[in-house]
Amino acid sequence: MIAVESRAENRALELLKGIWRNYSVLVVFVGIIGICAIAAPRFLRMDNLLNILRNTSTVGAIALGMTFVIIAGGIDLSSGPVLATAGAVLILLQRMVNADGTPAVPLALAIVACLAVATSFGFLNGIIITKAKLPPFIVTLAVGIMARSLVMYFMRGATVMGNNIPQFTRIGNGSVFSIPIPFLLVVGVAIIFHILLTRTKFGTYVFAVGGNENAARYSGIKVDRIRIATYMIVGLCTGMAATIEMSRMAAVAAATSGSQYEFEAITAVIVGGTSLTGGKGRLIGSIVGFIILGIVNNMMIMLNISPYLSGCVKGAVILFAVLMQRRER
Amino acid sequence: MIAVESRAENRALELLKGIWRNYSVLVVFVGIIGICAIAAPRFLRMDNLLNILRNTSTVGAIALGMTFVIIAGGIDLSSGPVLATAGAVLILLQRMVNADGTPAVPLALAIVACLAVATSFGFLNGIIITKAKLPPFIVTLAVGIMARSLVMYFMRGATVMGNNIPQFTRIGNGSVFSIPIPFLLVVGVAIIFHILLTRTKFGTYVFAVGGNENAARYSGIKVDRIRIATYMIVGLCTGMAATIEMSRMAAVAAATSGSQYEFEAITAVIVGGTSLTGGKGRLIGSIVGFIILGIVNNMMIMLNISPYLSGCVKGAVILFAVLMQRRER
Amino acid sequence: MSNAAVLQMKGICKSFFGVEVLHNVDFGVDKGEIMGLCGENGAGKSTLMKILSGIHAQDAGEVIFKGSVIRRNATPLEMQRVGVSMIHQELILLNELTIAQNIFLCREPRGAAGLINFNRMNEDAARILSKLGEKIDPKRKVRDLKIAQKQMVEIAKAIAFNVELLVMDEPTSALTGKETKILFDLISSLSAQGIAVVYISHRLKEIIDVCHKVTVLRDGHFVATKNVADVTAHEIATLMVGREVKESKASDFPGDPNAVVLEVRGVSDDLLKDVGFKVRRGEILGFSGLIGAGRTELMEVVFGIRKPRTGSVFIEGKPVTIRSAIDAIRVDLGFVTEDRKETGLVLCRDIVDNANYVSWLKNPGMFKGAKATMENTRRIIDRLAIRCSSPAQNVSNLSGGNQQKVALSKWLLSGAKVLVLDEPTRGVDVGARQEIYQIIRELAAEGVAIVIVSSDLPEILSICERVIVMHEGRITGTLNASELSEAKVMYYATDV
Amino acid sequence: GTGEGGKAAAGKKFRIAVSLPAANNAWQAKLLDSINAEVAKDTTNFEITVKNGVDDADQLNQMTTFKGGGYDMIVCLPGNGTLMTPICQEVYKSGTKLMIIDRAIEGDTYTVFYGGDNAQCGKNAAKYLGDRLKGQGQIAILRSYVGTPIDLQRYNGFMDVLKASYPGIKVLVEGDGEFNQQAGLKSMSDILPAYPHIDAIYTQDDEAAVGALTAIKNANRTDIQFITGYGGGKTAYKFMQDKNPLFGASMSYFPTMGGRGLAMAKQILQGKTFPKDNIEATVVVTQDNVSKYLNDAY
Ligand SMILES: Nc1ncnc2c1ncn2[C@@H]1O[C@H](COP(=O)(O)OP(=O)(O)OP(=O)(O)O)[C@@H](O)[C@H]1O
Ligand SMILES: Nc1ncnc2c1ncn2[C@@H]1O[C@H](COP(=O)(O)OP(=O)(O)OP(=O)(O)O)[C@@H](O)[C@H]1O
Ligand SMILES: [Mg+2]
Ligand SMILES: [Mg+2]
Repeated sequence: MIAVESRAENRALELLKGIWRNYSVLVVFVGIIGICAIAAPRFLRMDNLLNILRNTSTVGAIALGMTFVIIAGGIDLSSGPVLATAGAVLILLQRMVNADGTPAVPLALAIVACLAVATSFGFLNGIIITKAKLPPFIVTLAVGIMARSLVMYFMRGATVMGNNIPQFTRIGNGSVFSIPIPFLLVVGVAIIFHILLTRTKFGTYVFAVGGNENAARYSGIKVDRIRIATYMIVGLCTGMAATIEMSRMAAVAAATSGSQYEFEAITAVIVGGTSLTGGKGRLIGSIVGFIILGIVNNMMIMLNISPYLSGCVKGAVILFAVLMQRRER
Repeated sequence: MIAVESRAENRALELLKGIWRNYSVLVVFVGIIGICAIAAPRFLRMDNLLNILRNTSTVGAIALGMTFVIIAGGIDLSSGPVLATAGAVLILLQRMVNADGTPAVPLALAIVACLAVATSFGFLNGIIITKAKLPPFIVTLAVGIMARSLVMYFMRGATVMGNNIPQFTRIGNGSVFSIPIPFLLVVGVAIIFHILLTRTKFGTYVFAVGGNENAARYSGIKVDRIRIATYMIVGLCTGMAATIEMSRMAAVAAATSGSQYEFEAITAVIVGGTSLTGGKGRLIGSIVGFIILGIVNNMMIMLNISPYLSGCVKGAVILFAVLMQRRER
Repeated sequence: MSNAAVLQMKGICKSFFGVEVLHNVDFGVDKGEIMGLCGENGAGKSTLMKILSGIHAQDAGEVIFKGSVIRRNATPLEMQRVGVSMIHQELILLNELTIAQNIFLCREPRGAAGLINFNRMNEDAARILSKLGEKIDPKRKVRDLKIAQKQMVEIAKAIAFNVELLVMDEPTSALTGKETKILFDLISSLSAQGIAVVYISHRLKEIIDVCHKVTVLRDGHFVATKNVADVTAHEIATLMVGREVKESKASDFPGDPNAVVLEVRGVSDDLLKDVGFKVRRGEILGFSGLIGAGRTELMEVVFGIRKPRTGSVFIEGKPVTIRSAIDAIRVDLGFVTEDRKETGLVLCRDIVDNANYVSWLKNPGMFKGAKATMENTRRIIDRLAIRCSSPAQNVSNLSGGNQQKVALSKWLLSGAKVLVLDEPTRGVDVGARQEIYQIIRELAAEGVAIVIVSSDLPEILSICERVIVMHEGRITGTLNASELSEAKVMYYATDV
Repeated sequence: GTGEGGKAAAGKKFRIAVSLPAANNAWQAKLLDSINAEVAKDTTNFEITVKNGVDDADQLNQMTTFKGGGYDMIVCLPGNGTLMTPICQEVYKSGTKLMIIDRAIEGDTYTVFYGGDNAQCGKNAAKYLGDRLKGQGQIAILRSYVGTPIDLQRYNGFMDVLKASYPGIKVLVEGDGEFNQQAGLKSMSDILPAYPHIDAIYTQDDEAAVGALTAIKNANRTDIQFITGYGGGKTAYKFMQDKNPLFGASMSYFPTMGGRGLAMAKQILQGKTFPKDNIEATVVVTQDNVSKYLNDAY
């Protein structure tokens, strides 16, 4: 009798443990939301929540791509400057007008150019890292410094206004069924990426390359191509982030656009449970990760915490979230 | 005959290869100096060279400690904010005066306090990383954010002037036999550290922990203690950097002191040939690394390169230096 | 027990993640005794010894060493201090340190001012190594060593200090006859000095040759301890597996000698000198030789991992260019590498992934096809009898032998026409080894050409229909199964 | 002096070194432009080197390099006035003429100062806000890199007057606009849901103000009467030109002071004399007078 009972108990415990292991990031997430709701009742208002989703979309888009790079054992420190560069291309194309005042370049084409520029930077990163066999940390840092410098040079450091037309600004500021369009875009991409990562061969190879590069190579996987592809993915995502960001303001600031976004994105990915050593990770974790970061920023304002102290709170929440993550094993 | 000759040739080749393998960073270094001397004749003036050495001392001090952390397989992203915090302690103690205008706290004591604070931050980083088993990247990032926030809070964000007395400012600005004192300090510490790393058990264990943590553990090494010690070393070095920096300026800026120094230091270490994957590295490389970075900054001025483009040059030099490094194997 | 007992382990239990891998195991060794420890892959041999050496803590039971109870959470260093030393199954050397540094890790001789006395350390290291018949410079980095040399360093490390109990977990799996002989002489002399030795091996002949007693584990349970004099290898195998194990000897290749699938011609590089060979449909071809003879290197050239100076490869008579693994896979070559940890498996991924990488590459389409993948995986787990809790188990948690089977499964699922197996049974137990041999024979019967590189002579003798022997990058002899003997192979391998 | 005039006549050029902080925002970029424009005006009599420092330490290094460079005058816009004080003292004591632009250093060890008055502009803003709100209401503040010297001057100037003269006005919350539109937008969009009633917003930068306006527009808020900016941003000025009622005023702080300062430096070398401290007039730019200042905008 007793043995049977304790077995049933054990099974329940195992089940709980299983849930915790697979969904700990979600549990932490719900916990944080609960704490926030108690601390600041206005936090749970729909407009506030939607606002958080809108604000985190840019970093969120980058975090999605960053997840691939990190799982494959890499890192991308160039995202912020690349966002500025691609954004500058978008704004410069988009603001060109014909003599009669109509846009000279169709908006869609300008966006495609923006995505292409960002993806090319990813390609560049990937090529240098794989062909010259240099560490990703330093390569992407250097490429980032160079990209920022280039955009500053070509724009003389200034903030340039785009053509403030509704079709354009709607991308970043609009809503569909009151859900912010940028968040819908991010969710859409996230779903595609989730399938890519878990259901396709490419996804498995990304894990393999991050887990054991040699074994992947001996199994016939084109390690370099997979690597390069992950950097192109984060590039594409950065281009998407650039489109959202530019469209929200219809302007690009050469010096500040996207600054520090790479760290926000990496933090989101790690908070989401993906390991920097490569070979394992989950996209859903990254999504929760960037939303947690957005909530933290929002709560500083909600609770009117001294701007000096906001860093303390933020650091503590990051540590707490990662700590909860790690307990899984 | 022919066989013998080709053997001799081979041996010469092997010798050259050996030199290259062990001293490639020095070869690159001499190359860069040569290029600079040709591009800007004023570069080789003694006062300019000494000036570079003085300017790089702060980042250099951090890079020395960072070498230990990186060899042990870690990373420290909190150095900049820790420098500000420790510096604030130094300045606040150092500026306290008695009623008669003499310093209330002996300078030496203030410096010891500064070093102790910085070392404690290292200890904190190490404890969290080893005991909670969290990734160093995120722990030190979070601790850095929190340290910056704390110093901002306690100093209300302000820039505080210290007591501008010669004993104090001499540390950063003085020279002995026309060699800058800060550089002498860094060289002194570098020699001690070189012995520590290559001639003592501790040094061997640092390599072991970074090379294969399990192997180290199975061999009986107290892995956690070694890890913590490396973070304390980089903390101590950051304290030293804080002393130099504060003494040069006789003031501390809560918001900006030391900002981005961690990246400069990490870049210097990598440019010097130490691998971010841990387990190998050389202190001499890091020294050459930070001097190369200093030369790059100096050359921007010498060659009057557009400030917007300086990032391009810097990024390119970093890539070039690392590329030369990697060719070794 | 006799009062000469050095070690007694009583009622040891241990679980990982709720799975019990040791169940109430008793184990003991006397002073100067050489105790064999046998069991199938995953039986718990390594785990038991890791508990002894302070790496794992047991869940229940006690360890008594030299009469005193060892505290449950003793560290590796504490166990070393009381005189327990262990050679681990997986090499745990530090690649970036020198040989001497590795041997003396944690016990460096101190000199002036507390600094390490490198001169003494290097001299001592050289002395210990020469005792093992190795003349490598102790100042060399371990990174540059070959796997057998690494194994010797590992052994040197274990015997460098005063030990009273030495545990050797499959020390010979990477060694050939010559080194093995040296090692056995060493073990005997240690035993004569009163040092107890626990010797784990899947090569039962070695157990019979060197051990006094043997303890058999099965599935985490203690089965029996026997005097070696009282048992045969066959009986040990039966105890381990719990049923009869049949061994067999190969005969000459019976198939069509003209149906050459793979031909390699004139491969030369720094080590290899004009090497070539042919293998036919359904043939099992062996490569034998001493360590460093260049067999692995030759196979890596064939598989496109390494670029030779000269050489060409023909598949079914047609020349092919193989520049990378994927090219080799396209012409239906398969390659089970000798180092499963480094090049064979992605340890942090599960069995499903590791078993399917190649078949995914070969099949068209972007998606993995969850159902087909799962079926394949289950089929291969059954066929190879891979012991695991589920196909979704991480490969890193499998025992060595089971890992080897997973490494093999990748190529079985991809349908290779030529399968190169480099040390295919390194660390695999007798039962599983016979299973693998059986699978190899079945594959050959299906028409797959098999190339086996092995340093295990009995293995070569029992399965290969033809054997090529290499010495220092050259082929020195080719023998058919009917003319095969250990002596002949050794004759060509040493090239006297 | 006459000696220096003679030097130019003898065919030797006056050498000036200009040390600036990082050109990492639109204001600094425009300042650099205006300085470069001034440099281009007279290259026969003047040889001018212009450098941006990466950070404070870098600017210190630059100043040290300049100190030994044999320049006739060093012009310094200190990224952090307090931190640059010791080196400025050294330069001044070494006999080289030293002009400080924009941000004051501690003490009086400089030849001449030319700059704006951040604290005064903050005070102007408080007065403008207080008067328009008739001393009653709730406001939000967007600061500019909290804790940096400029932020503190602009913030403290504002708060001093607000506390002293308009006790009926309550500061609800402070965000950080970080001198750019994106940060202004994000910060304000976090503030709006948390505070259902806000009467007005004080921002310490025009770019951040523009971002904040976008957030207000997106949130469809009607309670906010107006927002004030700071600096002289083109986009902000466009709002005022278009008579957008939401954009109340912008406190003038023009980057063209760089060019004007350098012009003054040249004249000093050529012998003209000026007072030690020269402060640009502070203006509250509104819809009514914005057309006068379009050329100063960045
Ligand atoms: N760290 C671990 N975590 C989880 N499971 C483990 C761990 N170590 C061992 N196991 C499991 O414990 C069981 C016993 O493993 P062990 O390595 O002791 O076997 P073994 O007898 O040495 O086998 P082999 O002959 O293959 O080396 C195996 O099923 C293995 O999967
Ligand atoms: N004399 C040597 N000096 C240095 N490296 C060698 C030497 N001989 C072989 N190697 C290298 O060692 C590696 C493994 O050796 P190799 O493939 O030649 O041996 P093998 O016959 O497969 O024996 P085993 O795999 O048992 O060591 C190869 O990559 C080869 O390049
Ligand atoms: Mg084992
Ligand atoms: Mg081999």
